[in-house]
This record gives sequence, structure tokens and C-alpha cells, in this order.
Amino acid sequence: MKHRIYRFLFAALILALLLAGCYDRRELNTLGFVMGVAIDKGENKDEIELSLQMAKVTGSDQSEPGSGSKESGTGGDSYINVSASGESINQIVRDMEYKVSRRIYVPHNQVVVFGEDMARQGIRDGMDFFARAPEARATVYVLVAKGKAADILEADTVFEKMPSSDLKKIIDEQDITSTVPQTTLYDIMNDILSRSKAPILPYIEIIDDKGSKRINCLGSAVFKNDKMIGHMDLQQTRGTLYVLDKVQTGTMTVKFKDAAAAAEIRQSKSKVKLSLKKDGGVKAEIQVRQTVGIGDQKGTLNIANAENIPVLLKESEKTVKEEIMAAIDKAKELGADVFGFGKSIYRKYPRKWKEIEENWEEVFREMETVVKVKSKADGSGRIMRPIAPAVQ
Amino acid sequence: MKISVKQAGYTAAAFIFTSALLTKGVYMYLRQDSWVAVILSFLVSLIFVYIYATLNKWFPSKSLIEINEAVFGKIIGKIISAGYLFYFFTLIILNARDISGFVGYILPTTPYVVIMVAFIYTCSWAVRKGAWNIASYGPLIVFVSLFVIMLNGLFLINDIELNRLAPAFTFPPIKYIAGTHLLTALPLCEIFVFFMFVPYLQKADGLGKVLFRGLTVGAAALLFIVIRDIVILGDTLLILSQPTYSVIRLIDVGDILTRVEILYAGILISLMFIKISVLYYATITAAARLVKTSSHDYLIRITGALAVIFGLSVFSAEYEHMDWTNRAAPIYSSFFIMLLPLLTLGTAAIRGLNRKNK
Amino acid sequence: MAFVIFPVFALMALFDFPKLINDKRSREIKLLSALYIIAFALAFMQALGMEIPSLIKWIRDVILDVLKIGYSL
Amino acid sequence: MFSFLMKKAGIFLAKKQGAEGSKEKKEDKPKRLSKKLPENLSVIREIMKGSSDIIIREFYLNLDRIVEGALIMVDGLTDDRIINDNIIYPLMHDARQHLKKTGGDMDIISHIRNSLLSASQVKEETDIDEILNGFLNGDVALLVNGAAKALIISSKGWEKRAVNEPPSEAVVRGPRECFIENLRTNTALIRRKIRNPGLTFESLTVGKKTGTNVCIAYIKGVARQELIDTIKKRLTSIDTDAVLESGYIEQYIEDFPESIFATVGFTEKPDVAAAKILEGRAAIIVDGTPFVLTVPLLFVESFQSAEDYYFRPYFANMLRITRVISYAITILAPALYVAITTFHQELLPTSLLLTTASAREGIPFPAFLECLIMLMTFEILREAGVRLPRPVGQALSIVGALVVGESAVSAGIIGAPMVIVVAITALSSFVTPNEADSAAVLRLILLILGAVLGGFGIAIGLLGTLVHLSSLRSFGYPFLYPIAPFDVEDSKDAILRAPLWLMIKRPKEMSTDIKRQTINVPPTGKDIKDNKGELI
Repeated sequence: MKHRIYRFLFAALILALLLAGCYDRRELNTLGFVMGVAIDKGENKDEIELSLQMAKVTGSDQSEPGSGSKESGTGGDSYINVSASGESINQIVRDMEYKVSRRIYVPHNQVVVFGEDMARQGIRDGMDFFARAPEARATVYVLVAKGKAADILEADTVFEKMPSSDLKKIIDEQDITSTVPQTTLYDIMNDILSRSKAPILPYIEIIDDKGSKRINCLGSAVFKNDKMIGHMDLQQTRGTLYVLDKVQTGTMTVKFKDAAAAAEIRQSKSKVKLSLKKDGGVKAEIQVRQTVGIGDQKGTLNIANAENIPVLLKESEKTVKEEIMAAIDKAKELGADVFGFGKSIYRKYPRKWKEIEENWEEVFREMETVVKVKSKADGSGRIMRPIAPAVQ
Repeated sequence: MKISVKQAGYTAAAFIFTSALLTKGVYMYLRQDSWVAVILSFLVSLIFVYIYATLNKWFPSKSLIEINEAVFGKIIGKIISAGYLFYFFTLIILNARDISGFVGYILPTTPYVVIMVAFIYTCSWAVRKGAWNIASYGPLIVFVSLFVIMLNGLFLINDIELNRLAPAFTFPPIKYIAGTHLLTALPLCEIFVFFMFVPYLQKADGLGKVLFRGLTVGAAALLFIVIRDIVILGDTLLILSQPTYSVIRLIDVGDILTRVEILYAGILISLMFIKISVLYYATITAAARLVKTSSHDYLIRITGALAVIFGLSVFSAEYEHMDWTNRAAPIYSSFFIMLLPLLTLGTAAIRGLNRKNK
Repeated sequence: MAFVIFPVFALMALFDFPKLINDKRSREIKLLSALYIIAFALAFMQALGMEIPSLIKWIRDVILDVLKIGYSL
Repeated sequence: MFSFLMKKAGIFLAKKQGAEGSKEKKEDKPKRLSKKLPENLSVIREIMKGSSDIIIREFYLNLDRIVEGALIMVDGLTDDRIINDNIIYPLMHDARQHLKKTGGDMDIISHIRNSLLSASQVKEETDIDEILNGFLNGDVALLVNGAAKALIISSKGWEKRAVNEPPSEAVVRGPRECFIENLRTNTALIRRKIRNPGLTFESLTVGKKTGTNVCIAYIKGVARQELIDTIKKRLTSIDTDAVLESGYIEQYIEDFPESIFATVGFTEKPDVAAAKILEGRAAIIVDGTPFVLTVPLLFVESFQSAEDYYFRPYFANMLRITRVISYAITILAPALYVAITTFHQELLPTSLLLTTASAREGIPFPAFLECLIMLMTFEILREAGVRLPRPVGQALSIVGALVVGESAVSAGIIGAPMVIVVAITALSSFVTPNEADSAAVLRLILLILGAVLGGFGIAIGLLGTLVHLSSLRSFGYPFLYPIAPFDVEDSKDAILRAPLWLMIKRPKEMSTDIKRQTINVPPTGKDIKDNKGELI
């Protein structure tokens, strides 16, 4: 009969044991939320300089006006940048705790920016911390900055509160131009692990736009394994994205006799067919099918009629072909298989891939590529003819 | 209250579902061909389920311990039953270590002791309420989990690249054998534990139906998860410590459906809760029948304590855990769930104990 | 942390034993007290940080090193 | 945890009570009536000494000779009209003519009973206790000198409340009537709903001192006999002085008193009680309370309401889903809020996290304590709202909530998100009223587990609740019936409801007579023909 009380005590003891053990509890106001990360080469040899952009969460009533506290970093009114250098990111983050009153909290980080010099030296070590930390998210954008990455985090912002969320939103909007790749940490990990595919990252810089520092996109940075070996401009990047079938919308200008039209890509789909040639080389046939509409028009020529539309389509096909060829030439020049041809060959002919794997770079350079583009016409918007009186 | 065949079947499916959510080993052997191993292991497991069914038909409403005694006589029967008891107990420890590994991954600084004690205490509470209760909410949790997994698969539609399955059948045959053996031994044939539930089934010789239902539902879930992991993760499949968990973290549909891994954690903990309660119950009834005592309530608490103690010390490092699960575990468990039942079946047939002369 | 083991085991013992004692099931009492002693010893060693022999390691060594029938990754 | 504490206390007290049980004093009083009227009257006067509302009316019956008679009744319980016209008038005046016709050799009592009294119910009693019981229940006791028997004549007629809208279970669509405190009216209300000879009301009295009438309503052939027997066994085994409300009985006869979930349902609406009886359950009607107990109760029933069957299926199912979601919110919201803001901050989307963090910037208390404070204030406000008279009550609870919430936030004691969370929790607990008691306890348990072990703690808490729920039994039926031991056929009316014309069978094992109706698929608009016979 007595042992029934003891069962209750046992349960109480278990609960007490648990109660004492709220180990992982952290109040919201003890956390510093990291929103952006910039990684540059440190001054002395193989040191990394890490600067974190943390959201300064101001209480509803203590919103300080003006340029905000000059704590140990610079920052606008809603963020502070803290930087430190050291051997490994993990160690740097821990050193930062000397300077920051809050626990550095990574999961809400949105962007990781590598400085160009760091990128050329290799980004694997920088990425390792963010791939390994259990709470970090793999859908984080990774970019390469011309010059020092820390400057990117100092850019002035108009719409967003912080440069890092500004940068993330810019990359989000790139599907309108589809000239900048939207690569996440998970994409690069996949590419690096695949041995043959060369990852491409967005390539950005800080420009002085009428007194205020703005972020500007320059195209894409091409990597070999995890080292940056060059970069592509906007047109070449779009060519690459065409091959990778990642183009959503965009525009290209088409010249006519005395008029010009902006052909708007409404929808594009591309397929790559790889075949082996007798002499051991590889032939790639790239088919692109896209629908193109008239975005806007210069001059008074009535384009949306029977004879001008085919001209528009032919022109757009020619431009796309040029862009893809430019991209292929640039990739061959850099020797980086940006299009993932190697991976497709491995998938289709696994045995053949074993032979050509070692000197894949030469095989890629001598690859024969055929580009076929087929455009279909789409509507020309609300008005059929330019705003001009009909020609009598 | 006796358990119906359907209820026990779906509770058996929870067994396989749990290991399906934590699969890692099979990717090591066959990266993009793991789904082949799943199908092959399903066929192999069908054979063993047939063997268990015939054993059950020959000795209806008899649990494993009584069958051993009937077939091998008193002494050898007791030894073999002790072996089974030891096997079930190690299964509890391994699974408890799995779940506290996962929860420890989410709550990094909480020591394993707290997690394991909390988990085993809840399981002991479930066991004290008896087998019927476990089988009553088993199907509920399995259906909810199936729904969640299907939903997660749906959200990741646009990340899927079917050509990641492409270079199929390019691995040496030994890898296929290893993969199939791993999948047959670890998730699929663990439902052998339900032999201990035979006395509680409504149909005395219904074990065959129970295991078949559990096997099909579980294997279907395993196939879905494996294909989804391959198709979405591609090459990162190899280096991720928790593939299925990482896949679910990739869901980012329109910034509303972003943090969905809480669902994954929920169903994993519930499924593991059923699995460990069933194993716990099987161990205790096995021990009680071995020692010929009627009520087995007094064993519940001490077995829980032993499970916690051994669970904490079973692996000193995560790589050891991985190494055991991928290389040694299939051999160890196939000794108990493949070799011994065959032996029992053989001697029973030789000694002519099958149904004919009953 | 080691001191927690004493109250926990004391309570657990006070749970199971009285019921068995007044049911006078001596065989079970002997079995249970044996199990309790083992468990308490192991827990005590573990609390003091000593490495207790884990069953799985022993089996793993037998399978992989002695019989060498483990698969290689 | 509580189960053994209660059982332990029960066993302990039972032992102590057993020891001094024998000392109860047994008064000895003459059980039977004597022939002489004055003697009987003096005995009754002696028992009822001191209470002023007992009336003893002595008069002469003018049969062939003058015989003294006496009427004993309780003032206020009886309907004077019946007594004057139907009892006193015939006894005093026209007793003589009848006597001539019958030849004067019959015994007086049976003569009076069969030919003189024009009341509806008349019983003959010889035992004094029964007589006491009779007139205390509102009937009239007629004693005649020279006869050892007495007549109990029914003449109940006290003030009864009107049958109006049920205060607790307001309904948008469906009958508006509700049970009242009088047992007979309640049974009449049910009888009007189910005009079936099989509907039986077995009545028994419970409680030594109060002698409350309790009535078990069921349909013979539909309800299972074991269920009725268990109910009767449990009711008769109640050995208590007073039973003032059906809640007393509920706590005596329920299967698991220690569980936080009620396994005996109660309702105030006759159509709900009738629906339950038709489904094979039994209703226990207790005199003196409008709340009728329905047994056995399943967990899904607390998410069902009467109007689900009156609305069309789609809307009804929407209502049901909202009830289930709001029950989930009311037990999980505070726990999840605390767990996510203190353990798994990465689960919050970035923008929501920043706003929550800035709202919680200057809050002195940790999330767990802050939550406890707010839950407590809302409980106090709700209780105050109920206790005050109706108009003031409603106003107070709304004003109170706003003022307290607003000022707490502006004073920086409580974060704004916390007020929202607790407000939602409080509101959603009103949606499922009969689970509000279990939700209050469960919410606290999950909150503590959430604050200690985060998401993992909540998962453990929910699994523990599932284990506890599935181990509960309500009169032999598993508490989570159509869900835990999953049954496809019976889940037609579990959480979601199939259309009425599909509900052919009653729940399994709930009743012997399974078939409820044949499938009569409603006309799908194809049966209207014009005068030439073609379909329109």
C-alpha cells in the first residue's frame, strides 16, 4: 500500500531531474541574429577575416534615432557589423563573443558573401561551417564580391532595413533578368561534390551611385572545384543559364530598319543531348524552345504583323544563339564545365566517362556544340500597333 | 482485450517507417541505386515473412519462447530464448541511442541522460498500459506519418531532377547484396518481434497477415523516402549526416511553408515511441515467459533503467554508431531473425511437429 | 551528478519489492534483486566516469575483426 | 500520478470507516400501521415534529356510519385543486350513494380507492416509511380509522421553471427547449421525442437523506443489456446521504475518477439526450437538476454538437474541424510559443522573429513565467465574468481582458505576442466547453514540459496524453473509439460526419439492433417529370 506513494515520488523526482535540466533554453533577448556573413582573406597568411551583420533589435520604446551605436562595428540604425579574423570560422565566431553582448545565432543568416581574393584561394573552408552547423539553413544564397566582401555589408539601403536582406531580395528578383544565377549553398555543395561540374556564383560589386553606395550585379563568377578561376558578364551568364534551363524571363533588343523592339522572353525550355563521336570526342546538341513577345518598341514600324513578327523571332533566335556560343567559348577559355556536360555524360555513358574523366578539361575544350533555338511568338501586350497614326 | 490483425499490422508498419526515416547506410553502398536494394530486400523479406507465418501456423497462439521450448526441448529452448531476449534488449538500446542522437542534434547541450530517461520513462508508461493500447494508437500515428511524408514530398516537387537516378546498375554486385542484406536485416525483418505478440492476437495464427501488412506499408514508405532523397539530394546524399531531415529543411515554398522540419521531428519521435514500446513490451514478456512468472509488471522499471544505462554507453562516438549500423548490425540481427527461425522451422519439420499430426 | 543515482534506485526498489514481498513470490524477488545489484553497480561506475563494457562493442569486434564477415563500405 | 494517491486515500479511509461503522445507532420505531387512526397520527406527528409545512386534515367520511379519516400532505408540494375536488369532496359528500349500490360488505379502503377517488395514481401502503416517502414526495396520504392500510394519492403540483433556451448549450439551429429541474417533465420531454414503446425509464432512489429519484432512460432492444445492468449496479452501490445534482452521481459511477478527462457526458438538451439514447446509449436523469448524464461517453463526442446533424454535411464538417483545431490551439498554443521562442528560434520565419524579438526586448520575465502570469490573469477574468450577473459579467471579461492586456504591454511587463497567444488560447477554450476542464490542466502540463525540454518535451507530453486517453474506458467502450482502435466503418461519425443518408448502421458493439435505416439516396433532382412524363 505504501509503495503507491513512492511511485508518485519517483515521478516527481524524474520531473525534478528534468526541471533542473533546461539546458538549451535561451531567451530571445540574449540572441544576436546574424543576417549576413562576409568572408575575406585575412592580412597574414591563411587567416580568414569574417564580418557578421547582426540585426539590432531595438525595443519598441528605445528606438535610437540617427546612425546608431558605434559599438565595435559600423552600422545603420537597425544593424551592426562586427568583424574579426582568425584561423577557422568557428574559432572566429567564438572570439567575437568577447565583443558582442549576445550569443551569435546563425540560423537566420540569409547571404554568405566571399571576397574575390578569398574566392580565388578557395571557398570550401568558408562554406564548411555553414554546411555543418545543425541550425544553419542550406537555402542560403552564396555570392562573390568584387574586391572586399565586408564593403557589401556596408551598402546603403532604401527599402530594406539591412544590406544583407537588401542583397537577398536583389538575388530573389533576378528571375526577371535571369542574367545572375540564384545559387544556394545546397547547389554549390552538389556541384563541388560532382567533381566535373563547375559551380557559378553571382558576382556583385559596390558602386558609388550618386553619393550612396549601391549593390550592383556583374554577372557570375566561375569556379573550378572550389577555387574561382574567372567570371562571366551578364550576356555570357544568361547563355549559361539558357543551357542549364534556368532562364525564366528576360528581354533582348531586336533591331529593324528604322525601329527597334524589346523582345520579352515569356517562357523558355532547353534540352541538352549528348552523344559520343567516333574519334572519342563529345558532341552536345543544345535545343532551346522559348516564347517571345513584344515588350516595348521604338519607332513607328508596325511589328505585330505577318512579315515583321517572323523577323523578330529570327532575330531573337540569333541573339540567343550568340549568347550561348559566347558562354560556351568563355567556358572553354576558362576550361570550366559550367553546363554540367560531364555529369550528363557520366549519367548516360558511365563506362565511357571512366576513360575520359582524367583529361575531361581537354575533351571539354574540343567539344563540338550545336545550338538550335526555336522561338514562338506570343502576344504583343494590350496594343497591337505602336501609338502612331496608321500610314495611309 | 485482443488485438485485431489490422491494428497489429499497421503497428508493425511503424517499425519499418522509423528506420526508413533514419536510413543512411544504404546510401553508402549504392548511392543512386538504393531503391533497387529496397525492392530486392522487400522480396527477400517476403520469404522470411512466409517462414514466420508457417512457424506461427504450426504453433498457433504460441509466443516465440513456447515455440523454442516445444521444438528444441527444455534446455536448448531456454538458451535460444535467452538469445532472443538479449537480441530484443540490444534493439531497445540501439533504437534509444538513435532517437537520443536525433534529439541531441536538435537540443545540442542537453545531455543524453535527460533525453533518454524522459523517453524511456514515457515508453515504460505505455508498456504498463499493455499491448492492446500500443496497438490501438499505432495505426493512428502511422497514418498521420504517411500523410506528413506525402505532403513533404509534394512541397519539393520543383527541386526534383529525375536524371539523378540515371547511372543505374553501375555498382559491383557485392554492393547490391550488402545493400539488400542491410535493408532486410535492419528495418524489414525487425517486425519479427511481433512473434511475442501472438498470444494477444485475436486470430491465433494471424501472424502471417500482420507481418505481410506491416511489411508492405513499411516497404512502400521506405521506397518513397529513399527515392525522394536520391532525387532531391543528388550528390550531397553521401556527406549529409541526416539525409531525410536535410531534405525536409530544403522546403521553402513561398516563404510561408519554410520551417516544416518540426513535422518531421514530431512523426519521428512518435514512430520511435511506438517502436521502442513494442520492443520494450516484447523484451519484458519474453523475460517473464522465460522465467515462468505470471505478471511481468515488476520487470518494467528495471529493464528501463538497464536500457538507459547501456544506451548511454553503447557508442562512444557517432562514427562508431554509423560503422556498427552499416557493417556489423546486418550480420548480427540476421543471425537472430533469419538463421534461428530457419533452424527452428527445420527441426520442427524433422521432428514432425507441424500441423498435420496436431 | 552521481548522487542522483542513490535516491532514484532507492525509490525504484521501494516500488517493486513491497508488491512482490507481500505476494511472497520469492523466485521473482531473487531475480529482481540480482538485476537491481547489476544495474546499480553499472550506474555507479558510469556516474564515476568509468567506461563500462558496452555489449555492442564486443559483438562488433567479434563480427568485424574476428570473423571478418562484415561488409566493407 | 494522481490515481494511486486517490486510491490510497480511499483504501486508508475505508479501513478506518470499517472500524467505527458498527457504532451507528439503530432507532427502533413501529414499522407497520395500526388499526386505530389516533395512534397512527400521533406516530407521524412525533416523526415530523417541528416542521410547520406538514398539514394533517382530519374529517368525517360519511359512509353508512361516521368514520374518522385524515389527510397528510406537505403544504406547497401539493396541488390544492386536486385535493379539494377529487379527494375531499367525494369522501365527504357522495360516499353514501355508492355504498348503497355495492351492498356495504366491502372493505372501506378498496371501496374508497376503486369508486370514490378520481385521482390518477393511487397506491396502497402499509409501511410507515413508504407513507412518509409518499407525502414528502408531494403526494397525499389518506388514513382511515379502523383500516391498517393507507392510500397514497398523487397530487404533485409545485412551481416549475418554464422550458426555455438552454443557457449552456446555445444552438444556432435546432430545438430550443431544455430540461428543467423536475424529473417528470424531463422524462416527458424525452418521451415526446421518442414515441417508441421500447423507451423505458427505470427509476430508483439514491441518497439516504435526500432520497433523490434517478431514472435510467434507454430503449429496450437498442441499448445493450450489460450496459444497463452495469449502470444499475453502480447506481445502487452508491451509499451516500445526499445527491443534489447529477454531478454527484457522475463522480460515483465513472470508470476513471483520477483521469483529467470526463468519461461521462452531460447535456441540457432533450434532442441531444434523445439522439444518444437512439444510438444505443443510456441517459441518467436525476430529479432536481436539468443536467442529464449520457453514458458511455467517447472522446470525439466532446467535439460534436447537436446542430452538426441539422446543418448540411459540408458546413457541419467545417464546424467540427474548427472545434478540433481550437482544442489543439487551446492546449498547445502557450506551450509551443514558449518552446519555440526559447528553444527552437530557427523555426520562426525571419521577419516574424525580428518583430517578436523587438516586442520581447525589455520584458523582465522569462517566457515561461510571463506565460503563467497571463494565463492566470485570463482565468481570473473568466471566472469573474461567470460569477457576476449576466450583463455585468460579459462586459467585465471583455473590458478586463483589453485593459489588462493593453496596460501590461505598455508597462513592458508582458510582450505583445504573449497577449495574443494567451487571448487565442482563452477564446478557443470556449469553443469546446465540455473539454474546457481537461484543457486547463493539459495546457499547464504541456507548458511545463515545453519550457523544460522544448519541442521534445511537448512531443513526450502529447504521447503521454495519447497513452492515457487510449487506456481510458467508458463503461467498457475504449475512450478514443473510432480513432485509436481505428475502425473505417465507424469513423463515418467520428471527427468528420458522413451525410445522413449514408449513416446506415449504429456504432459497432454499441447496440444489438445494428441497422438504423436502409440507404435512401436523396433524389438528385432527376425525379421531377412534366405532364408528358419526360424528366424536366
